[in-house]
Amino acid sequence: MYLRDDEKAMLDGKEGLAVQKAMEMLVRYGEALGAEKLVDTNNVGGYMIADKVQMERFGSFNKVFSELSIDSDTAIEFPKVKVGSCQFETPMDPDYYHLAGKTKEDYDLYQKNMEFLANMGIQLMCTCTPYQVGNVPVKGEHCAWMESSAVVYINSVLGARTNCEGRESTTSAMLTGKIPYWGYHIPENRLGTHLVEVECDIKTAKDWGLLGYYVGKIVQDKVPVINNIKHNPAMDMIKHFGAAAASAGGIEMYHIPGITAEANSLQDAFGKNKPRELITFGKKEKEETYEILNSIGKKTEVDFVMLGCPHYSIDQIWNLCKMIEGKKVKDGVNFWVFAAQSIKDLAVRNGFEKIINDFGGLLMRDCCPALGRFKPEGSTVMATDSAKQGHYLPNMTGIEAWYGSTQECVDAAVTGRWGGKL
Amino acid sequence: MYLRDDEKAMLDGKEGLAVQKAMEMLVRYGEALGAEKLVDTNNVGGYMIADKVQMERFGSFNKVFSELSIDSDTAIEFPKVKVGSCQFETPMDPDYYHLAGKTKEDYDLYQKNMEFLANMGIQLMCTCTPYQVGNVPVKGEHCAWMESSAVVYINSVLGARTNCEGRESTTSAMLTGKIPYWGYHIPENRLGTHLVEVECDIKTAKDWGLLGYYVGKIVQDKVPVINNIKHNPAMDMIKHFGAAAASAGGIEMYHIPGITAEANSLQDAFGKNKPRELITFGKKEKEETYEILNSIGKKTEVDFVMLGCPHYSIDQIWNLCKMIEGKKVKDGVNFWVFAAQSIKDLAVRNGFEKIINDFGGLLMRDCCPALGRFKPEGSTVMATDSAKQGHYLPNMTGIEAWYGSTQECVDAAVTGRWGGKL
Amino acid sequence: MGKIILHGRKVVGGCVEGEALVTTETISGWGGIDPKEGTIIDLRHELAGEKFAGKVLVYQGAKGSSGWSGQFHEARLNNVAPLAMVFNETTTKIALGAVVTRVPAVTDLDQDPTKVIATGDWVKVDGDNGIVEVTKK
Amino acid sequence: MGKIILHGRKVVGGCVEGEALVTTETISGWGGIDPKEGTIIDLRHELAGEKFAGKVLVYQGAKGSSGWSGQFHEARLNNVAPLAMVFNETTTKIALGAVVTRVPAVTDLDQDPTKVIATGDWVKVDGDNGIVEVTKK
Ligand code: F3S
Ligand code: F3S
Repeated sequence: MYLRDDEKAMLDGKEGLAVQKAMEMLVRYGEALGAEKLVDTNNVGGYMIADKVQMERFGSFNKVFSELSIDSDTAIEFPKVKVGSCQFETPMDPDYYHLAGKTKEDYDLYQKNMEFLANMGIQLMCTCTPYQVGNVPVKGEHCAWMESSAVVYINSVLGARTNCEGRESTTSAMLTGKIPYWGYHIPENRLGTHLVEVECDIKTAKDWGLLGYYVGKIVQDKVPVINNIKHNPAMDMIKHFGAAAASAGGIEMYHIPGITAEANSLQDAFGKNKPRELITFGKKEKEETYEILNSIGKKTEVDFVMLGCPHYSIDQIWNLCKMIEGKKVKDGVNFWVFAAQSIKDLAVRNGFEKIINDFGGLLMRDCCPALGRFKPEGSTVMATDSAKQGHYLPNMTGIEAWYGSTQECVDAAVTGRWGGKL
Repeated sequence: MYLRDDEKAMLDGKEGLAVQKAMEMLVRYGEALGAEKLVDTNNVGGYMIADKVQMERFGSFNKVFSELSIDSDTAIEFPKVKVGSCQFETPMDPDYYHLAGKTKEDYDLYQKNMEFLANMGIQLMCTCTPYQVGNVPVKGEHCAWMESSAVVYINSVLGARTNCEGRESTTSAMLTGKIPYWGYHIPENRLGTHLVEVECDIKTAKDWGLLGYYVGKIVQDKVPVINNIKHNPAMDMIKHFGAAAASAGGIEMYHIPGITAEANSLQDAFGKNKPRELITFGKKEKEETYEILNSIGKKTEVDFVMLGCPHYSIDQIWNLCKMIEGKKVKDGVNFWVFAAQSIKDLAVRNGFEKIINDFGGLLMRDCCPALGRFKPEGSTVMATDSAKQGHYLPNMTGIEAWYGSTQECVDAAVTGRWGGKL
Repeated sequence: MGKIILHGRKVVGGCVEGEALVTTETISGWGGIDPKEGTIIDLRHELAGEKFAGKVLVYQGAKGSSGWSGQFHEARLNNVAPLAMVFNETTTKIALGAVVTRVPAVTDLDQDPTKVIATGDWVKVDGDNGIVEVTKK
Repeated sequence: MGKIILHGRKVVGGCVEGEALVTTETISGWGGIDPKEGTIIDLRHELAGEKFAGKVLVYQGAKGSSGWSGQFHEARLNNVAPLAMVFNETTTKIALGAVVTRVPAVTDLDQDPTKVIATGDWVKVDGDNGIVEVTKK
């Protein structure tokens, strides 16, 4: 892999041991990819959280992150980050850690971790949706982000350029401002590979989740072009679509002519590519996908409702409030809504959190049950409006899962019973 | 103007008096424009703040807003908004109202106003940059936003569709979910009209401000296409460019091939249009623009530094902190940084506010001096990194203004003297 | 002197006549006018300091902030609004502003009114029919 | 039985041999494996419940979350990592994951390894030279 003079200098240790170890990691990674060179980035989204087990094993944040965040056997002392960097979602809400089965000790470690990150200059966004709380990359901007749903969003909707990175590559990028010039950083790799003809009406967030899950499952990690969308999606719908596609498969980029940043037309979407495959999504495929997503559910006695995957926007919170105002959750049902802290702050200012609390629910921040591997104590059957959460949480916690609309989830919370249908 | 059945029903009062009056306003407005019809919107950004004089004149929020926000002589009682709606920037920071020359009475009115808005379901974003705090419209989405810098941003960078609305049209849209189908809602009106060849290096936020101001002044309210940009701008640079262009002129949309949402090429940008004019921006034009923006400044004894127009992002706050850490503002210089509350909350969490406070500055939220018509008591010479603020605040408060880079503003705060140069 | 008659499009109806205040430049609302005094406060404007209250305002169009309509709305409430508006460029800012100012307004004229009309000329604006009648001073 | 020799590209160097665990499906890291036990936990996966620890993992590629590398990194620290990785689809997830798992890894083979190799086959992986030697069981 070709290195520029500034990159060689970092590799030689001229900017200190931490930057050197980070550059070494990036070289190993770039060579594993077969990348020709590195590219500059000013926008890195990563994950630098140490859990109790890791802290016990390594003894300090510097040691934990040397091993786990830049893959270095040599312990380094982390300097301030070199470029704009943010922390993605974390494993717990510091206000409700006890509900995640976490202890005061976990909480104290978390707070110290946040302090460590703040001192490095890492922005404590603590969400899977940085683009909802201030980090909105511009078309063509080279980024280095983790979080599959965020990656697919900024690549497709905003036209930024990132691969789905990991904790070791993102921390290395924070310290160097570099990432391998590979995959979706290269224009020709961003062109469509599969044509998906949509032959049914895609109107609701639930529809978008089903479409995304199906497309992800079929296309896996290529670039689908979604044709014949008749209703302009709102941000939350397209957010959900991408998250679903990135969970069922490994979609990091898609095109919807007229809607995604780089495709004003089918021709823009495919460029010089010929579609490798024509896929149709009609009533039958929609039904099949609904069945797959609800295949982990057998019992209909819902005791847990999870909303906010990806993290809820303020619009989603507002729409939820309109559904729950004046109602009450059934005794024994935990109703948890997840959002970024910034969005939660706004919800508090707007009185929306109170509406959720009066309903018998909680508005949580910083985390989600899949990432934190937690669920309400004793809960066995979840209802969620997220295809992604429905895909992951059963794997993580053994819980049964029903996927449906937000309204169906609210109804389940009020009655204690899943009645969702297509 | 053609009205659909649901629109006729609103006009006939079938959804209540408030919706009827709002629809009447929209019909007057649509006819004044010569619009053929109305279009649906689910995303409205408006301004519903009553000042003391207005409250004294009208007596209640319902009465103030009936006159000033939907242009109705008949007082109505405002129901909850029908579609996703947010409040733009306000005239004061509730925590520092005294620094804006506001009283406890003003503060109390403000808090009641916020409560009134919250009860309507209007999202209290209180910023000129909703796209930095969760409202990030999708390409093709029909919006109804105020705030010239926000309008130009979402039209150009994100590919959403809005005209530069006013308080009367936005409140009407909140209540009806409608806005005239005119101007930038119509695809052909979004095509470029003027070609701007950039013949000098545009790298910094200061450069982008100069380019924007020049383009706005020349092109006024048409659609410029900026060609030959060699460095991909970050969000804050392009935010500044649009704000400057919308202040010096009335730019509501521009294209930069490869960067703005609808232009992958010059051809996309112009479509069937031939450029009406070829404009060049070179060293000479840059110098001229710098002179114009600094023409209100004579004295070099700076006593006020204003940063955050449009509202600062967390990246801008972080970059600022790197410039000021360990330094101190000169006695007698007020150093005010403006951001959305959500961004400020994050700055607090990250320890960035403390760095600003230790420097001797303040991080303010919800407002700006131009909108609130305030400046630090007794201050006469401002330094700002914003072309827009430099354009407006002298008109608003009679203050002298120097425009330069953020670093130059920091230096002025530390020395008390403007030393900026091109 | 003879009259000059210009034909355009109705923006807001009504019929008034009065003295013209003319500029070839665009006018800002927010940061461009003082809605209490009815004056132009944009320091870089050719009409800086001039009072538009009670005048037939003839201008290129609206520029700058979305507070445009709000400022002219305030001016009306303070009884310092222009008598009428005649302009070249229609934008949402100027259309909304004209509507809430509630004065006769005409645009899309068959001649550029900023060239035909001079400050001080006597102008009759028939908003309903889109007619502007100019009696030179 | 004769050996089958596949040629591909080095991802991570080193040379090991062991028993194969094969799937034609992609594998999730986050939510797909248990990094403490070295097993596949994706309930919808054809290898649900299977233990990959100490096996030559032959698969289509990586899917899902960006926590992919982190999970395999943890597996290595818990000594339950695969012995080697042989896969078809290169993504950043799988490349980074292979690097931090620190096991020989090969891709871009001249034949589809998920079709040529079966679970239980004995496989030698020469990462440095990109050679995969298969002895059928
Ligand atoms: S990280 Fe976010 S995208 Fe879903 S699985 Fe957790 S809420
Ligand atoms: S409203 Fe915002 S764009 Fe500037 S003039 Fe005030 S900070």
